[in-house]
Formats: sequence, C-alpha cells, structure tokens
Amino acid sequence: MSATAPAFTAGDYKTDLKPVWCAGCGDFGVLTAVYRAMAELQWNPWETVVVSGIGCSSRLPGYVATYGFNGIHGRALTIATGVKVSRPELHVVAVGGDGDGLAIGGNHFLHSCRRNLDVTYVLMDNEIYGLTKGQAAPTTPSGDKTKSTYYGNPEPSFDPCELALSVGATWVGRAFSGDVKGTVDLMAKAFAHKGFAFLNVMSPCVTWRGDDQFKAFKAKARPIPETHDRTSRAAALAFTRETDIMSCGILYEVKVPSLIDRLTEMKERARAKQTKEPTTDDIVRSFLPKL
Amino acid sequence: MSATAPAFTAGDYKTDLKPVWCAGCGDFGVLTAVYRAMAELQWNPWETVVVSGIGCSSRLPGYVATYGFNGIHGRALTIATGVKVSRPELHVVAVGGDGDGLAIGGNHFLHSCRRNLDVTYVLMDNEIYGLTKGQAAPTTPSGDKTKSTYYGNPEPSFDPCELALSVGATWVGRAFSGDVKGTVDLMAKAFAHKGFAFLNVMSPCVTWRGDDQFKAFKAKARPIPETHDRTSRAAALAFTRETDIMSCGILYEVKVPSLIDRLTEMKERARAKQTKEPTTDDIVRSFLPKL
Amino acid sequence: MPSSELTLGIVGSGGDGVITVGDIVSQAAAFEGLNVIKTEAYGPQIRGGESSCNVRIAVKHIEAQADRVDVLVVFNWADYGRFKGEMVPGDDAIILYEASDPTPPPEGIAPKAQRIAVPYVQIATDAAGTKAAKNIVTLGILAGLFNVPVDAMRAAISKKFSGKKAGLLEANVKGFEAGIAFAKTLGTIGDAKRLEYTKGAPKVILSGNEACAIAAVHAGCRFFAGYPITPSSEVLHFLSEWLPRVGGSVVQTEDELSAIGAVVGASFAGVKSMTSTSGPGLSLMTETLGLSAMAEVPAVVGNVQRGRPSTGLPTKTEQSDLFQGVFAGHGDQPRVVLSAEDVETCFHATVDAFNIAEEYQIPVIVLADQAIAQRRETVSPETFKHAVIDRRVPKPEEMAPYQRYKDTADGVSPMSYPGIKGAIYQTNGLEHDENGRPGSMHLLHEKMSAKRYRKLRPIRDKYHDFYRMGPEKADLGILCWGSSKGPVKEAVEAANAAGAKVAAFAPKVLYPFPKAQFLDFQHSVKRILVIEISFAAQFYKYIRTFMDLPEEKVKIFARSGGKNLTVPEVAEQIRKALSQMSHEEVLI
Amino acid sequence: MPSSELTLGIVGSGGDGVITVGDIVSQAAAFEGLNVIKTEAYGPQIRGGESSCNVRIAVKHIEAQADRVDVLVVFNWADYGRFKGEMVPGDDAIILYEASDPTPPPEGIAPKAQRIAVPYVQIATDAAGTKAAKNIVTLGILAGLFNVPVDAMRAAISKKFSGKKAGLLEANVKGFEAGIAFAKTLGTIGDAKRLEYTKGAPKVILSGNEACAIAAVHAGCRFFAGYPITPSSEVLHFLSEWLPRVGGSVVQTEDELSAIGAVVGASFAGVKSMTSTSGPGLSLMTETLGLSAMAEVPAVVGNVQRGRPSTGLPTKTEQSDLFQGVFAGHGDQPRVVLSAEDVETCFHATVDAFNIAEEYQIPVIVLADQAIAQRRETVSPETFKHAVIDRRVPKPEEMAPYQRYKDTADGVSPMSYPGIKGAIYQTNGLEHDENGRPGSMHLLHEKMSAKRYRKLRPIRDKYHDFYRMGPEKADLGILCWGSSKGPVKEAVEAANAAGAKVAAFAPKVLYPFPKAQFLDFQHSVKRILVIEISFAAQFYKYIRTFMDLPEEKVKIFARSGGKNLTVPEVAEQIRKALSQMSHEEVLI
Ligand SMILES: Cc1ncc(C[n+]2csc(CCOP(=O)(O)OP(=O)(O)O)c2C)c(N)n1
Ligand SMILES: Cc1ncc(C[n+]2csc(CCOP(=O)(O)OP(=O)(O)O)c2C)c(N)n1
Ligand code: SF4
Ligand code: SF4
Ligand SMILES: [Mg+2]
Ligand SMILES: [Mg+2]
Repeated sequence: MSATAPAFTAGDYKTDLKPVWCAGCGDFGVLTAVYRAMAELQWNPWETVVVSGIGCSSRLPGYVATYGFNGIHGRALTIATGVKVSRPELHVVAVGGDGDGLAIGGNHFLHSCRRNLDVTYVLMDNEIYGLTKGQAAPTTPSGDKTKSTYYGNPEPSFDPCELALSVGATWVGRAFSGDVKGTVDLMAKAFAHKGFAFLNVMSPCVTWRGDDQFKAFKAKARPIPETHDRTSRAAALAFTRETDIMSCGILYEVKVPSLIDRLTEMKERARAKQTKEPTTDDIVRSFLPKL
Repeated sequence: MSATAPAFTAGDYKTDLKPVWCAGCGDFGVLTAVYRAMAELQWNPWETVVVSGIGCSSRLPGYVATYGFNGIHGRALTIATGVKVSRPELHVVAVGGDGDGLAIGGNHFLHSCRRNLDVTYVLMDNEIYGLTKGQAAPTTPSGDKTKSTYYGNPEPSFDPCELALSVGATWVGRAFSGDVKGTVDLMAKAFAHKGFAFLNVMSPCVTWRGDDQFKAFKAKARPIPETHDRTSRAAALAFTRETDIMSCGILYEVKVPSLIDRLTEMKERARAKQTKEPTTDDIVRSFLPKL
Repeated sequence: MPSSELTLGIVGSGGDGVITVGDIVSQAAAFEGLNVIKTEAYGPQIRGGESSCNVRIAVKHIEAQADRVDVLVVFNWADYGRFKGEMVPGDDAIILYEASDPTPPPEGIAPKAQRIAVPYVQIATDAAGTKAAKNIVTLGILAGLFNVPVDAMRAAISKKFSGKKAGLLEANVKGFEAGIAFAKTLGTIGDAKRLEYTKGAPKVILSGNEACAIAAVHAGCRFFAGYPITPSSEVLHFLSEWLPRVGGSVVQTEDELSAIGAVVGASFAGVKSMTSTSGPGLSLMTETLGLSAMAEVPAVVGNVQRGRPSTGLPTKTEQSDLFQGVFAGHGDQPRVVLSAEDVETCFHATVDAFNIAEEYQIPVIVLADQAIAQRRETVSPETFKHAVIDRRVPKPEEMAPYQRYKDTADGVSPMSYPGIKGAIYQTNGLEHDENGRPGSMHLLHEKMSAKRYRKLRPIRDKYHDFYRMGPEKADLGILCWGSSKGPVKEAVEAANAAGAKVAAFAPKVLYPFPKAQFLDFQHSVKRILVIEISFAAQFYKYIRTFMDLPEEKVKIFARSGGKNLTVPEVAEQIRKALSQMSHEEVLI
Repeated sequence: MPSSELTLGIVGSGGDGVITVGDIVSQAAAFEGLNVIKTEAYGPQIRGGESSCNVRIAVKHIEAQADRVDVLVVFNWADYGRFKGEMVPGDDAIILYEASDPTPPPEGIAPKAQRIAVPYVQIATDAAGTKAAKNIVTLGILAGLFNVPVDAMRAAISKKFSGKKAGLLEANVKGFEAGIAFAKTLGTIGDAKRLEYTKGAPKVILSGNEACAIAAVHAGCRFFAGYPITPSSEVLHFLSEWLPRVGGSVVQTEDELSAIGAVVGASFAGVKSMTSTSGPGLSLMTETLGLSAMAEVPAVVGNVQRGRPSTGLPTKTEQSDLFQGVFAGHGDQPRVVLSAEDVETCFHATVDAFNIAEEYQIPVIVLADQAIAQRRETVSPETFKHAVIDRRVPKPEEMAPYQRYKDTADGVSPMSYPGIKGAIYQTNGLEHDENGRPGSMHLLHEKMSAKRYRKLRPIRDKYHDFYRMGPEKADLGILCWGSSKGPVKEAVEAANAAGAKVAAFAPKVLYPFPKAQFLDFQHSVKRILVIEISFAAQFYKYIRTFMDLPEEKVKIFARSGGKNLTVPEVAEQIRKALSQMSHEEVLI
C-alpha cells in the first residue's frame, strides 16, 4: 500500500444489507455522506462505532461496516456515552431521527450537549415520525395535519440547533441530505471535532411528507455566509428558527475541554496520588477501623 | 365581606403540615412567596393545583392548602400537563428542584416550554441534590466536589433560563429566595402569565452547599435593568450563563397563543362541523362499509 | 355445492394494490351482513415492499383468521416467497397468478391446488388503459368466480374513485367488468367455492384499536395522552379526530413517561383519561403505574402486545407482555389487568377498564395483541353497548373533614377533584395516612397496604367473567387467553364435532386472578393443556402463581410469536395430548 | 456473669451526636476483632431531626440486627417517641437517660428495666467546657459500665479530633474520662452486661453498598453509570473515588434510563460495567434490560430494595422488588437475578453477577435491600476473595467469518468488541439472525428465542447455591430470601436449641430458579412456612411459579416493610406453625 493511497474507500464502509428505506428517502444521502466522511478521515472500521435508536433513520448502523448498535427508541446517546467514556480512543457516531433524538430522547440530547461528550450526533430530521407512519414530531411545523394531528399540529416546533447551542454543544451545523457533497463536507468536520458535534441533517421523508418537503428544503437551502462568526452564540442564533430559508453550514464551533478531557485529567489526578494501583485488598483495608 | 377586603390572606394557603426542610433552607422563602403570590391573585384554593416531583423542594405541595400532588421524581410537568389540558380553567403550578426538573425531568421541561403549556413552573434551584444528600446537579458548577464527584464535578453546568428561552417558554424569570419580596413579585407575574412561565428561583441548600452558597447568591443578586427589552431572545441571552452576577427579574416575556388556546380553537373547529355531539352509535356507524 | 365460507389471500408488491383488494372485498362482504376477518402483512421495506392480505368471509360468526386460503391471488411469485409460511393455500385451493410473472412458482406449494395463469396486467391495460387497475380487475374476477358480493363491490369502487381525476372512475369500472368477463371464460372452476348467503343487515368493520378508541369515548374518557408505537398508534390517530368532537383533548407527548404522567394528572383533575401503547412503552410506564396504585388515581392503559423482547418483531403478534402487565413495578402495587380476545372485546374490555379504574381508583391495563388490535373484523353495530360507571365523589357529610384515604370496609375512599370546595387534599406517592400525609412507620404502611389491596376483593367478586367452551366434563381442558381464544374455540368445536371431549377456558380478567373459576374448570377436566404465544410460557407460570398445576397432568404448548396462532396448530396439540392420554391409559 | 454480647441503642436529635457514638463504638469493637452490626434511623426531617443508632456487638458471628437493646441511651424522650417501635429495651435493660430532660419517659416502656438519670450535659459542660461533648461523655460511660473497648475508643476519639480546632481534642478526651469516672459512681449495675471477649484480628467494618462497590472493582468493572437514589447512592459515591484510581470512569447520568443505556454501551465496547439503583430506578430501566437480553450485551444492575410502592418509604427496607426483578420487561427476556443476604454476600453476589453477565452475555440483577445495604457490619478482610471470569472473545478460527449470534450448544456465542479487527458486527434489539441481521419471521424468532433461553441451563447448573439451616429432616421448613435469612437463621437455631425440629432454606440465585434444590428441601420437611417482607407475598407466589406448594401444607408470613425482620417475629411464627401442627395431629 503506497503512502498516499488511502487505505479505505467509501465503499469499504458499506455492508451488504439492503436498506429498508423507501425509494427517494433522504436518508440514502446521509448514508452516502457517512461512507464518504469516514473515508475522508480514514477511520479504521474496527475502531469506529455507530449507534442509533429506533426509526427509519436509526436503521443506518446496519448499513455501515464498522461496529454498530441499532439500540432502542430514544437511547442512542446513552449507549454512545457508555461506549465513548469507557473506550475514549474509539470514534463514536450517534445517529437517529427527530422523534428519536428530540422527543423521547430529548433529555439525553440535552445532557450530552451539556457534558460536551466527545461524539458526533447526526440527526436525520424529516420533521415527522417515519417508521410509525407519519405522526407529528417536535420539528413538525405547527398546524400541519399528520396522522396524530387530525385538526393540525397544535404544538409549535422548535429548532434543535438552537437547543444544542443553548445547552453547551461545541459544534453545531445544519445540512441538507439532498446536497450530498455539502453534507459530506460538514459531516467530516463534525466527525473531526473534539467535543459534542451536532449535525442537523434535513433529510426528507418522501412517504409521509410527500415530494413537497424535498422541494421546500431544496428551495430554502442556503449556505451560511463566510462572514459568520462561528464562535458567537448570539450570532449563531440568527440562523435558527428560520422559516423562509434553511441555512446550511457551521453555526457554531468552539474549542473547550470535552468530557473525555476532563475525565482523563481526573484519572490522572487520582492516580498521581498513589504509588501503585490499589488491589482489592488495599481497598478492603481502607475500611479497617480508623484509630 | 366588603368588596375591597380580599377573600384570602397568605395564611389561608397554609396547611398545618410542618415542613421537613432544614432550618435555613431557601425553600422556606419560596413557600412564603407561593402563599403571598396566590393571595395577591386571590386564587380560589379549590381551583388551584400545585404539583411536584421528588426532592426536598418537591415537598412543597404538602404545605399549600390547595389541591396538591407531590408526584414522582422528574414527572411534575407531565402530571401538570394532564391537569391543565383536561381542566383548562384551573390554576396550575408545578414546582421542584434542579435535579427533578433539569436532570431526570429535563425532557418534560423542554417540551412543556415548546408547547407553551399554560402553567407556571417554579424551579427551586440549589445547584445540588438535596434530598439524596448532596450529589451534583446539572446546575452544579464544574469542578465542585460533591458526594458523587470526588475529584470535582467533571461536567459543565447549564443555565435553565437559557434552555427555556431556546425551546419556546414565553415567560422566563430568575429570583433569589432570600429576597422574598422580589420573589413574590416575580411569582405573581409568572402565575398571571398566559402560557409557559418559567421562574428559576435560586434557593440555597444550607446543608449540602453550606452558608457560602447563600452568601454568594446574596452578593451576586442584581436586578435586571428596567431598560432590558423583554421581548428579545438575543437581549435575554445577556442575562444567562452569568458567573459574577446573578440577574434577577424578568428575562423574557412574549404573548403568543398557549397550548390551551390552540387546543380550544381545535375543539371549536371540530365541533363547528357537527350539528350535535356524536353518540357512541354515531361513531360506530362511521365504520359502516363506505359504499 | 357452494360454500358458506371463503378465504382469500392476495400477495404482491407495493404498487400492486393488494391492500385495496382486501379493503373492497371486506367492505362489500360487511355490507351484505357477512362476517369478515381481514389481516395484512408486510415485508421489511418501510414502503413499496411485499405486502399480503388475507380475508376470511363466512356466513357464521368466526373467531380466527383463516389458516389456509381457498383462493390465492399472486401478482408476483417472488413476493409470495416471503409469505409462504403464513399464506398457505389449502389442498383444493385455486391459485390465480399473474400470467406474465417471470418467476416460477415455488416448489411444493399445494401440489393439488388448481393453478390458473391470469393476465391481470393485460386485462387491465386493455380494459382500463392502465396496468394500475389490475387490482380492480382482480375484484371483478373474484366476483365472477366466487360470488364475492358484486353490487356492493361495484358501489365501493365507484365510491372510491368518484371525485378523483377525470376518467379514473370510468376506467376502473371497465376494469371491474372486464374481470367479471374474464371469470366467465374460466367456466365452473370456482363453483365449489362460490359463496352462498342471504343478505343481512350491514355490519361495521373495524380494528381492535378502533374498537378500543370507541370504547374510550363511550366510557366518558375526555383526555388521551399517547406516544406513537406500532401496533397501537391507531388509538391515538382515531382519538385525535374524535375526542375534540366530544369536547375532549389529545396530547401526543414526548414519550411514554409523559403520557402516563399526563393520564394520572388528568385523572387527578377528575377527568377520565387513558393512554395506549405497546411493550416498550409499557415498560417505560412501569414506575408511574406504581404512583397510580399508591396515590389511588385511576389510570387506564391499553397495551397491544407484539413480538419481542426489546424492539423484537414490532409488526407481529405475541402474548409475552403478561408478566410485564401483571407483575412489573417495584413494590407491592395492586392493579387490574384485563384481556381482550377479539375486536368486539377490545371495546368491552376497555369500557370495563374505565369502570374499574374509576370505581376502585386503581390502574387498569388492557392487554390486547397485534393479532386482534390490527385485524379488521365485522361486528354488529348493536354490540357497542356497555354500562358506564363514574367515580364516587365525597358526599357533603364526608367532607367535614374530608379524608382522602379513609380506611373503609372495601378499601375505596371517596375521591374528590379540583373544583370541589370542601374536599381539598394534597397527595403523594410516599406512604401516607388517611389524610394523605406522608409517614414512614411500619404500622401505617401495613394498614395502608391492606387498604389498597382490600379493593381487589370487590373487584374480583364483580369481575371474573370467562369463556368456557366444550362439554361440561371433558378429557382435556385447554387454558388459553387473549387472541388465542379464537383459534382454540374453533379447534375445540371441530374436535368435539369429531367425537372428542375437549373443553377450553379463557379468563377475561387476568388480575385479580379468578381462582374459583379456574379451579372449577380444572376440576371439570382430566388433563390440562396450556396454549399460549410466549416462548417463556408466561401464562402457564402465571396461573401456577395462584393454583397448583401438577406437572404430570399438564401439557404446555408455548411458542414464540411472529405469527398468529392457527386452528390447525391447536388441533394438532389437542390430537397429541389426547393420543398420549390414551397411551397412558393402555399402560396402566 | 459478664456477657458475650451487647446491644446498644442511642437516641437523640440532630445536634446530639448520636451517630458519632455509634461510629466510635463500632469502630472500636471492630478493631478488637469483635462482630458488629450497626444500623441508623432518622425522622422525616431532612436534617436536624430525631436520629437513632443501634449497635449490636458480639463475640460470635451474628446474622441480624438486634431486636431488643440491652442498653438504651436517651438524650431526649420526645425524640425516643418516634423510634419506640424499633428501639425496644429488653426486660432487663439499662436505660441511661438525660437527667435534665423535661419530657417524662413514655408509659409502658420496659417496666422492669433499670432507669438511670445521667447528667450528660452537666458532665460535658463541667469536664469539656461544652455540652457538645456529651456524646463523648457517653462513650466514657459505656466503656466504664460495659467494657466497650476503652483503649480503642480512646484512640478513635483522638483520631477524630486531632488536627481540628485547638483544644478540641483535649476537651473531648476530658469528657471521655469524665464519663468513665461517672460510670464508677454507678457501682456494679453494668456488671451483668459487661462484655467479655478475647481480642482478635481487627475486622473491616462497612456497608453492603460499599461491599458491592468493592466487588465491582474486584470483578474488573471499569465503568459505572448511575443516578443517585436512597438507599443505594453509596455505590456511586464510593466508585466516584475509587474507579478513577484503577483507571475506570464514573458518569452520574441525567436519569436511570441513561445509566442503564450507558452500561450497555460500555459493555458493548468491551468494558465491564454496572449501575446501581433502587425500585423506582429499576422500573425505569425495565425497557433497556430487554435490550441487554436481546442483543446479549452483559449488564450488571445492583438494586437495593426499599419501602414501596412508588416513592413509598424510601429510607426503610422491604423485599418487594422481587417481581420487578424476575418478571418485569415486555416479552420473553432471559436474565439472571441473584440475592444478597448480608454485607459479605453483597460482595460475593456482585462478583458473581459480573462473572455470569460476562460469561453468558446476559443482564444480571443483584437484589439487596436497605436492611443490609446500609447497615455497617464487621467482616474479616480475608473474605474478599472471589474468582473472576472474563468474556469469551472470538478465536481467530471463529472470525472467518464471524457470527455474533452463532447458535451454539450452550447458547453462548463468542462476543467481540470494537478494536478487534476481524470480528466487526452490527447489532440491534430487533429479532435477528446469527449474523445480527434483523428478521421478523416466526421460525427465526423461535430459533433465536431458544438460543437465548438455552443459556439459562448452564447458568443453573453452575449457580444454584443456597443456605440450608437446621436438621436434615424437620417438622417445619422455612423458605426465605435476602436479608430475612439472618433473623431466620438465628430464630431457627434458637428453636432447635429449645428442642424443635425446624429447618430453613434461602436461595442465593433467584432466577434461574434452583428448582432441584427447592424440591430437595421441600421433601425434607413436613410443613412449609414462607417468610418475607412483602405484603403481596411475592416470594411465595414466585416459588409457586416453578413448583407446587400445596396450600394445606404451607403457611405464609408476609408483611409489609418499614422495619427490618426481627428474630422474635420469626420465633413467633415458628411457634404458631408448630403449635398448629401439633393441634392438627391431635385432631386426626
Ligand atoms: C419506547 C418506544 N416508544 C415508541 C416506539 C415506536 N417508534 C419507533 S420509531 C418511532 C419514531 C420514528 O420517528 P423518527 O425518530 O423521527 O425516525 P424516522 O422514522 O422519521 O427516521 C417511534 C415512535 C418505540 N419503538 N419504542
Ligand atoms: C426514579 C428516581 N430516581 C432517583 C430518585 C432519588 N431522588 C429523590 S430526590 C432526588 C434529587 C433531589 O434533587 P433536587 O430535585 O434538586 O431537589 P432538592 O432536594 O435539591 O430540592 C433524587 C435523585 C427517585 N426518587 N426516583
Ligand atoms: S417512511 Fe419516510 S423516513 Fe422512512 S424510509 Fe420512507 S421516506 Fe424515509
Ligand atoms: S438538604 Fe438542603 S435543600 Fe434539603 S431541606 Fe435541607 S437545606 Fe433545604
Ligand atoms: Mg423523523
Ligand atoms: Mg436541588
């Protein structure tokens, strides 16, 4: 193998399981982007873990030839926490849908952001519950008629990027899965970020949101201007809760110690005090009467 | 009873159950504020419901002579949702601690804000788990040593006011329970707000955070300037993630339809189409073959 | 020799219109007053993959989905492959397959069946100008060959396509008539299977989930909180339309923790309320069900079981949430668990659930399963009657002073709600005294535990209905529950018709355990056979909790889910058990 | 006539230093090699309310907290009121109460006991210059009267106060000596209770939670995720200090859903991991335990039972999470449930839990309860030895190709983890084939269900240890579990010493159910008495699931929690059961 030829091509990250997704589903674009971004970073497949919850989008780990764990609904980030904290040297990517990550999994999203957990979280946002056949998600626009909202959605939607910003994510971006190249580019950057990277990929559901959603996303997609100050939360806010446009790019990016950095430092501090690793007996004897 | 004499005094909202709180606990101030704010608004006790989760602070409903439900850990707002949506005419107040509302209950907080649920949520924030004897909360400053963080808290804290702002709360305020008068004033305004009102009351835990916390809160408390534009999220952000000061007052306040407004409109729309309320038989017959 | 019963199977891909065929056939049959049970199945693709539909039509009341199809329509043999285990043609079946399908039929499928190549696509293109009409052509063929109600189908087609794109209705009507015409060309081959019936009053056709939702409205439920999950989401869908029409509200919560919390909140507020879910959701509700039990706040939970554990086989049936239903929850918490056996009992069990929850201030779980919750079945519209019971609120003399948890003879204390001026109270999930005040002493705990459990007694006295099938004394007695009851009943009837003496028992109330009724049954039979769709034999173990089932007298047929229990499966188990018994008698 | 055993009770308010008295007494006794069991109890106030401490000291190995105290120290009769049910002086007890207390002693308390007014405050103020030293004065009195190890206490006091504010140590030492001096003034009244013992090797003194945490480190656990909850938080606290020292990590998660999810994640990543919780948390973990079972990812959960349901009596014990432990979870999910009976077995059960979880890739729950998890007990430091088993990773020949869920003879498939290059796999909680690929057909489901359940067999073959007490053949056989085993054992020994023939059995493994062992025991006794702290008699019902317990041969003593099971309670039940049996014999 020559020094310049990459060890892995995008195709090397592909399993031979056929995606269950509908023809035209936006998630195909996300999957392609995952392959390419991993190839770009030349991640060793055996040192990479992709986890997810439940949903159409959450089937993704089955299609990626790294270690993969399609978990249960809403808990992708809890599993990712265990993987990353216990094995900090692994590359850990969590993926899932808006229902999975923002409804039932909202709390874990919140706290993973806050902890600045060293994983990339790719939200495949189709503004609907795809797998369960079309109920409203926290990102479904207010007023929309869905299976569960006969008279129109009575609830306002929110912008997950704004939420991520407010609770401590250190990298926040938005992509459109119809623009695979743009998505690859952002995903590779998210993957490379140290700390919690949140990539909200707008990924149309052709089945429950029709062609209109794809068209609307496409029409509204706009790159974030080069001049945007990515280190400012206030500036980033300008690209949230958008209605007529859909800004794609990096909204926010700062470098602060990640959870792994902090835990590593703690371990070093804990061990600096001791001359050797304590044995069971050492620990037991710490319970001898203190006289 | 003369037209001017109020029907209820603060004392009328008091039960004869003795609080279990430690002497000096900040929650006494919050409780007094609840009594006074209710008296200020002259809420009928039998049309008022106070719900909570589990924690020292969550014991509060037992001390208020309205209908009360001290529920389970983290679920105060879910119970409040059921009460308010099913009985919109009631006054509903949810209370609890930072662990209850931001750790285990974080997701319900998020979505109650988003829905603009018509309740007031009073968070009694002592930056610690009081009842379980002093573990780190999501608001515990990074680096603090607690029972569960032997080497110091490895996690950053977040600001619940910022979170509330980002996900759709329509009234956001911060108070210091040591300033009972200020707390009463803010609480009465929060109670009167239509939509989700979030009042973050900084309420010291003398037992697990010592006297220092009280002193620090007191020293840092500062009113929000009159000039602040309460309708601007961006402006409100200036009063979040503060370190050396603790701004008290209303950070944000906007008038938008609440969940109750929207559901009521839906019901009206649903019923406008029908000449009479459907009976079971009407509904059953809607399943006759459609030929 | 026409027939009083007909089962159709239709198999194809997403675009083939399989589901429409099933819909129109069953609507037409329901309109004629026939009995119908219709099920659907899909491949793993989210959309556009293989799909199949099974419609059983009968003159008599039927209890189960058919196990063998009389007529199989195959648009595509490749798609059929996935369903070959579930969609088995009977020995004398007629198979009507697409003539232009390049895939050969799989080996060994009903070798004696008649196979007829039908040019569905060709007929559709010729008659309707589009191959999309091939499913409507199929309807015509089924009408022509088997007397599937032709006028009713014609009306259904016209209803379906009228108001749509210009010319669509006309094209489809042409396709339908072309199908009828084609059937004529096949002569008498269908005659033995032709449906013969007298038209009766139209029946409604609906799913168990829909019946459950109707029950909620009927029982007075005015608040529903739920989180979507297969196979129970239809309850949410239905109520999102109907509850606002009767002045109620629906909230789609962020998760199941929130759904059950909101139900408890609304109940506390005095409004009848429910949620509906499936296994994973029920697991998440575990903790809050305990709050409902402890604070004595009514809560109704519909749980539609599916293949498991974990996410399992989310679109298939199983009966393995029994343990979760009756036992889950930390601590000693009384609750009530009811079962539903078919679409109609989804209605009755749900109304009972509300009645019990309100009268006894206790959480009530209704266990249905995918097999009945999602199948569509005909029911007479007259069936939907069931008395409704409301909560016992304090009388004036009980308000001075009001004791929320008064330790009464039957354990039930009058329950106030916000708005009642003289009966304000504060409650909690801690142990508490009769006034609701927290306490942690053993004696209080013992007294209040007894109060809460005491409620189970009147519940059991009032609610212990069961099904008993077969002769009064029998050689073999089958114990089963829920959706298994249907196939068991049909198999038992057949066995007895063939001279055996087999009885069967299915409880409608799972907890509190109707012990006396179980024991009566046990005493009326020589041997017991337990039948259930649970690999771990949960029903068997559950019964044992309350009564001895001496091992030497009991056989168990407990298999995992993923397919509905069928009548032949039960028949086979009956045969085995009986033959073993006769052997044993020889050996004595 | 000195004594080989002494039980002290101390009662007072927050500021009285009750807890310090208990600590120093028990540390001193442990140092001398004596056996100690110490419990504490508090009133409802979060802090500063009533508190009590019970220390049982004995020369022999002891199994239970004492039920009667020999010596009762009361700083305040008002505070004593709250504990009077739990802190009962024996008939010949000595009560040393504060002389200046204005409240009169409650009526009817140990009328025959000697009551001595002790001017604790006065002595402390006089000798140490502060009434705060009254607890140290108490230590002196206890040393003087009852030979509570005086040198060791002196050393402990000096350890406690050295390095503190100047003069504090000296003052307290003075207080201690003044206490000894005061004891002298009381003459011989304590002589009958004076401890007589020979000094042995110092023992460690620790709680069940601490033993469990040590076990985790010992077993190789390097990841802990948990959410605080009484009475299990000490595991989190302990590991937050010690895991980083051995290179592991602790995450305090946002809730229990997250804790168990993270445990599954870390286990998947190849790192032994656990969480610890109590009932409400275990309820929340229900769904994810199913994922662990389905995806066959090891998970260890410590669950410390407390008074329930719902929030219940969070600081008191109960044995009512048994159903939740063995049955909760939607679907058929194999798991293992172990029990711990005392502090020492908290260690062994937890190591076993890791060994089983890793060897068989299955979730394992350890059920302890507040009574043993929070009491402090002496254990010999030599006890903490237990073999450790690691996960079976694929051998090179098993990697070409690697099948994560290979259907092996014992159901266990080699489990790879990230970093192993040749055994990459993708898994899920759906039903899946041997390669982990999702599938929803019945036959696959049946096969894989069988594979998962098959693992229980080797587990049961290897893990079925139990306790058996009493003679080989007995008139009465007691079935009990967990913390009840200690009082049962002591009561059984006493009964047999008095001439009865009583045996007892307690399983160490609750599930898979050690049926053969239970049956052996059943056959060795004439009648059965089930004893447990669960109002709903969960243990009784659970046993019935697997074996017949003919009602006429079984008595049940199942009461709610809120207080620990005591030896006299058990003795009383034994007496009743035996006397009823003799009556029955008369009636024959
Ligand atoms: C605890 C639990 N509740 C509900 C479900 C049912 N469920 C499966 S996927 C899903 C939502 C899917 O929506 P999303 O996460 O947005 O993914 P998408 O299918 O749109 O990609 C739901 C509600 C479940 N599997 N588990
Ligand atoms: C499901 C569940 N997990 C954990 C607990 C234990 N618990 C009770 S209160 C509490 C946290 C208390 O902290 P907070 O909410 O901040 O209230 P505070 O006591 O500080 O007022 C915890 C973890 C519980 N009761 N239920
Ligand atoms: S239903 Fe929607 S989200 Fe799911 S696979 Fe189809 S297009 Fe994609
Ligand atoms: S522990 Fe802290 S929060 Fe709890 S009552 Fe005491 S001071 Fe208040
Ligand atoms: Mg989605
Ligand atoms: Mg707190």
